[in-house]
Amino acid sequence: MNRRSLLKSTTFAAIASFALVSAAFAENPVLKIGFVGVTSGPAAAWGTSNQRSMEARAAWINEIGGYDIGGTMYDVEIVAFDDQKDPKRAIAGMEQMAQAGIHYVVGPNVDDGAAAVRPVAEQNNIIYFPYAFPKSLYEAPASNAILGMVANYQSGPAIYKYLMENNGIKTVAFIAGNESDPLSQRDSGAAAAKALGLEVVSDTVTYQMDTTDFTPVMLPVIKTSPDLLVLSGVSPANAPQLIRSARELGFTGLISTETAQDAAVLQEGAGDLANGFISVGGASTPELASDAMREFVDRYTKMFGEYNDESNTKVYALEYILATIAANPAAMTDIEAFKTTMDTFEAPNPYMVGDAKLSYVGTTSFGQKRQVSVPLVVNAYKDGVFETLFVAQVD
Amino acid sequence: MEQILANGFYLGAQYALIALGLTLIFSLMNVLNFAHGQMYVFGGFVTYTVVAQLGLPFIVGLFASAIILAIMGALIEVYLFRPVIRKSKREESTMLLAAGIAFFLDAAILLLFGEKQRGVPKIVDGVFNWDMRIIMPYDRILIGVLAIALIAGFIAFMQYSKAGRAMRALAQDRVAAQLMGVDVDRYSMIGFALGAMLAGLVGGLLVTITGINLGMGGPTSIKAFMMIMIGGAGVISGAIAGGFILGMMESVGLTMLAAYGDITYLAIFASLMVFLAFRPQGLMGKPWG
Amino acid sequence: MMPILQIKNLTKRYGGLTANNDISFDVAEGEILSVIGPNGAGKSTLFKQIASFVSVTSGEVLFRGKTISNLAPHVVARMGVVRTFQETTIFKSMTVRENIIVAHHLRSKASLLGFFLGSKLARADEAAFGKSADDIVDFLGLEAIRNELASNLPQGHLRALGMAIGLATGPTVLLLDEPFAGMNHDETMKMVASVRRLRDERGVTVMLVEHDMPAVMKISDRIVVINFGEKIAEGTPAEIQANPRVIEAYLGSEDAAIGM
Amino acid sequence: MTKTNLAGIGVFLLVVFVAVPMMIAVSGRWDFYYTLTSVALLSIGSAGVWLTFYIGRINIGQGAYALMGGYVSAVLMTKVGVSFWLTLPLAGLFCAVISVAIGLPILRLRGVYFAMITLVLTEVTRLTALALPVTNGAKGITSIPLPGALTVFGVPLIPDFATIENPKLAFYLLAVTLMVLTYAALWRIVNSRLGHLCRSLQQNEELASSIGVNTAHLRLLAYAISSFFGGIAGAVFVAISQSIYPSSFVVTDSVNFMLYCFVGGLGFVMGPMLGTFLLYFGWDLLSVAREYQLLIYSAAMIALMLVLPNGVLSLFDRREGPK
Repeated sequence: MNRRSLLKSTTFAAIASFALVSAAFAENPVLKIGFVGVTSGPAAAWGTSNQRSMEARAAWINEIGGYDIGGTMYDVEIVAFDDQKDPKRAIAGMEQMAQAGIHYVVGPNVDDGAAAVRPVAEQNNIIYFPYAFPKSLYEAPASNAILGMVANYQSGPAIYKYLMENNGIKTVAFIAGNESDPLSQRDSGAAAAKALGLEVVSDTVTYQMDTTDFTPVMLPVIKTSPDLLVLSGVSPANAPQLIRSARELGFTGLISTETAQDAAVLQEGAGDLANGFISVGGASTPELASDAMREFVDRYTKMFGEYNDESNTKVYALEYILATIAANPAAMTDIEAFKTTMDTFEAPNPYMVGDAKLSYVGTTSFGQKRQVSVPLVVNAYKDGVFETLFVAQVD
Repeated sequence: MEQILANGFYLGAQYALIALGLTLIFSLMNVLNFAHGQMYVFGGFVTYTVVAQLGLPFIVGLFASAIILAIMGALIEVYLFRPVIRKSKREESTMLLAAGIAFFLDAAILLLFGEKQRGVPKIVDGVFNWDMRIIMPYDRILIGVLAIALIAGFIAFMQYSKAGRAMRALAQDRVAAQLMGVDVDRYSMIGFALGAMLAGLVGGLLVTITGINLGMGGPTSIKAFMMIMIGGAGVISGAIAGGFILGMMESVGLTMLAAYGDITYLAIFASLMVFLAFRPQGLMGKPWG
Repeated sequence: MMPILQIKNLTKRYGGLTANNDISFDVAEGEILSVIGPNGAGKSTLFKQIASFVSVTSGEVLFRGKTISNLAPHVVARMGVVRTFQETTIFKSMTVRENIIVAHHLRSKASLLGFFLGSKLARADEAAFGKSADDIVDFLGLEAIRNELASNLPQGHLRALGMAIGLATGPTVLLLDEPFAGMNHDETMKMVASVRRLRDERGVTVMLVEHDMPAVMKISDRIVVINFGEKIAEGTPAEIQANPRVIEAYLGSEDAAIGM
Repeated sequence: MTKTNLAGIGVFLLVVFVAVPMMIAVSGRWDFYYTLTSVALLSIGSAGVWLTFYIGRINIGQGAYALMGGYVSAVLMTKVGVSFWLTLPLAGLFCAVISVAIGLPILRLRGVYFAMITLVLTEVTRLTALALPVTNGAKGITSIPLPGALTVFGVPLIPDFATIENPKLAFYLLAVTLMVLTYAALWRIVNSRLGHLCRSLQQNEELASSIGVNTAHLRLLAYAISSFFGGIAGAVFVAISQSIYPSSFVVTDSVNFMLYCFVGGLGFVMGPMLGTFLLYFGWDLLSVAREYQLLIYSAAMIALMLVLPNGVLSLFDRREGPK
């Protein structure tokens, strides 16, 4: 599919969804769910995959007649706000959500934005689902944020442990971009690795997010010849280049990250060199994906021209919001009811084969259930697709 | 050490090429083109589309980038910068225009090419390995050589062609050049087109190595600004020197300071500030531009 | 009586290039002294050195016996040695009157904070400056263009405005850089009269650099001649006109005749 | 001051302090409070940038001072326990002092040279915040308390923000008050001798020093005032978001501050305020255009530049004439 038709289909999809939404007004009541995240600029990929997965899912729900909450069919409308990765804008976005009477918001995508919107969310009774890892967001007294994915301090140890047992790794090196999110993830990752008894041979090398050539950055790391190279909090844009530089410098060990990646981007940017690259994903690998997941991917691809594997993880937040409200219709406007329901909530996971469940977790990490339980699917990239390495659960 | 120098040299060659286009536009029109990085990104995406989506040879992609960006540059000069420069009281006003164009191109790139990182498959396989002392993939060597050839070609063009000489005269003294019969409007347009074309060419070249994404624009512009400041704004030899120096600084600095971790870039930028504070004209520029 | 300005062995080198070499002369209080010389003789550099806009390589300039070389230009101005500019250097987007008022900076008694808060002293200053500016406008015959934007003025008026700006600082010594350039005969004569009145009525010592020989001969008490960065003569207009070295210097150059 | 001026100021004060809260109450658009608060705070920052433009320097470094001010306030509040109200002037003063140290070498530069070095300064400040222990590095400072009560000599002036029913309104009033004070100061500066001297610097530094102006001193003064404003703006933002990260103010913010000044007009005291309002509010309103938001925003900016290259306020400039 070329760019031109992508543009066409995007435009068409936008118009179609708009028409759909406005047509739907006449029939079903509308449940608005917000999204505040970054959909322009350097980090656009993060928010875009997020927003699109929500819009694809919403369009799907509306097409089949709405979402059943307490016997009433609701159409779902996604209200999106681009915060340009600026925490000050993110606050404005959250204010807009409050203005629109929205109580459930997905995002923001980064640490500083997630921290900045907290006062607004708490004042306006908004539950939000950040993709940011600082524990203070989820630990009491904070109670309105729910982590929308698996944190790196949860997935990291699992990956390291698996690799210690299966590949016999003994040394590990970390490399991170010099921004808050990656640096924090590097620090917690290194701490976790040490706790597991791994030797951390390098954890001081950083790079500017706008680096175009990573060879000079990578050189000192490769010289320490670690068994495992961890790309902490790496953005999908930088991952292929980092991998390529490392491999071209003759690095033969394992490379992993704890963030979600996109197979097509890896293929284009690093080709065969990316083979064996370990990352964390949702459940679109063929062994795990249910029919619903396949249909979701299919619809997403039709709507936006191209799928993004990062959306595997990001489809869950909306599903959790809707399912939890369905479990307790009072939660639609009352977030305290939502919080109460969270403690006991359980529903089947529609996107995964087998009897996986949707539920809230995080007691171990945060002392309260403030995290969605998504399967921790650890993938390895191979020739353009991800293969499941192992699956774990967070508690 | 050889590896560090080789990296620095390669990095310098690509940086210098980016800085050349920017400094050309600056010297001709005294415009700091904030959109330079976006033009570079646009060029990269054009090559990507031609090569990866349409399946045409790499060289076709490069030509397409060069031509499309040259046309874009000419149009931007004629229809945007020229009227604003004419009407504006303070020449800094062009900075707002340039920033607006940068945002516009960012938006256009997002709509046309999407938000994802893009890259084209390696054009040459294999890695040159000199006894583990210098490791350099062949495609990097090829791109490095192409970049240096382009720089040489550009210098030759500025030195020996009629248009090049006219532009140099224009850069030295606008009024004098006008009196000498240089068609200022025409050569401003050609100069801008040439600058944009260079940006597009680098984008096309590098998409094979580093790939391209819409976020690269702004930071690339800023890096290019730094290079021309190091070398001296508006001086062609200065831009080349600035590119190579920044390339070496990153390569050497990153290795030397690796142990100190997070402060590597802080040290690089802070020393740059100190350098500029005490030698504002850069290495080869005239004081006060 | 001690000379108000003493120029002692002033030398300026730019790299290997010598702009001025070992120039010495004195300026007496209340006199009008001109510095002349063919193009590129080093007059302008000398001027900038005296006003301390350019550092000296060796030698020094004394003002009332104290050295003023290598001080910041604004410090020298504050001591009372003020220059005007060869180019049309004025504050372009202010009116003539605003230009002159701003130039009263040296005479402010109130502090900047005082001005910000509008203190009594500051208001008194403002009033005094306004009046003084009007006086200067009248003095130089600029009434017609008082509220004209400086960027709209013709060449001749710009020179006068440049002088008005210098005058507004209340200088002891005023250094005029080519005050008659670009003026026609009538304008020049008016300006010559103004400069003389400046000295006669306000007691300002005037030193000027000029090419217009008839005007120089008419206005000067004494003249210093410079060629190739060296002083070749010093004396009254009559002495200078008769000096063979001066005649040679001027005939040897392509510059205008000395006006004999 | 003329009567029309006075009337204009009266109307302006009435609008920001009475009409806006009333309109928000009537329309129920509570989210505008934050947007307008942001506009007010950002316009304090751009007032500073405008002042550096006024001495003839292109300042792309205001983000650095906003970040510094934010950190000073955050660190003092969380680590020392100082009241927000005291940290506010301290944040400004800290920035002013730092800016003098930085300004000493760099203010000698002009044009793009100064612009570039200030741009680099923004990045240096971000990296410093990442590296320093006192700023808590990459993890930022979170859970900063809301501004407490302010009592002077036992007289309660401002209640504790945590107990206020509508902190949005409180922050709005705080921001707008600071903005009014800033622009009053700016107006006074421009219309007093200080402003005339700044203008003389902008137009010709050599001539200015020939009339005895200590140009270096004056430049430092203007830059320090500018940075003071930046620090204040940053500190209040921290109080609103109750958190600060090294990325809270970045190069983009520095560039935006500069653009706000251009859009409003470099020749007008109210220019930066209007520019901030138009660009910031405009962006928010354009969010209905979804993926075309940036396209429309930037196209409008380009069009504005083509039609009014000297800023929006040049529309009302009587001195403007056909050139």
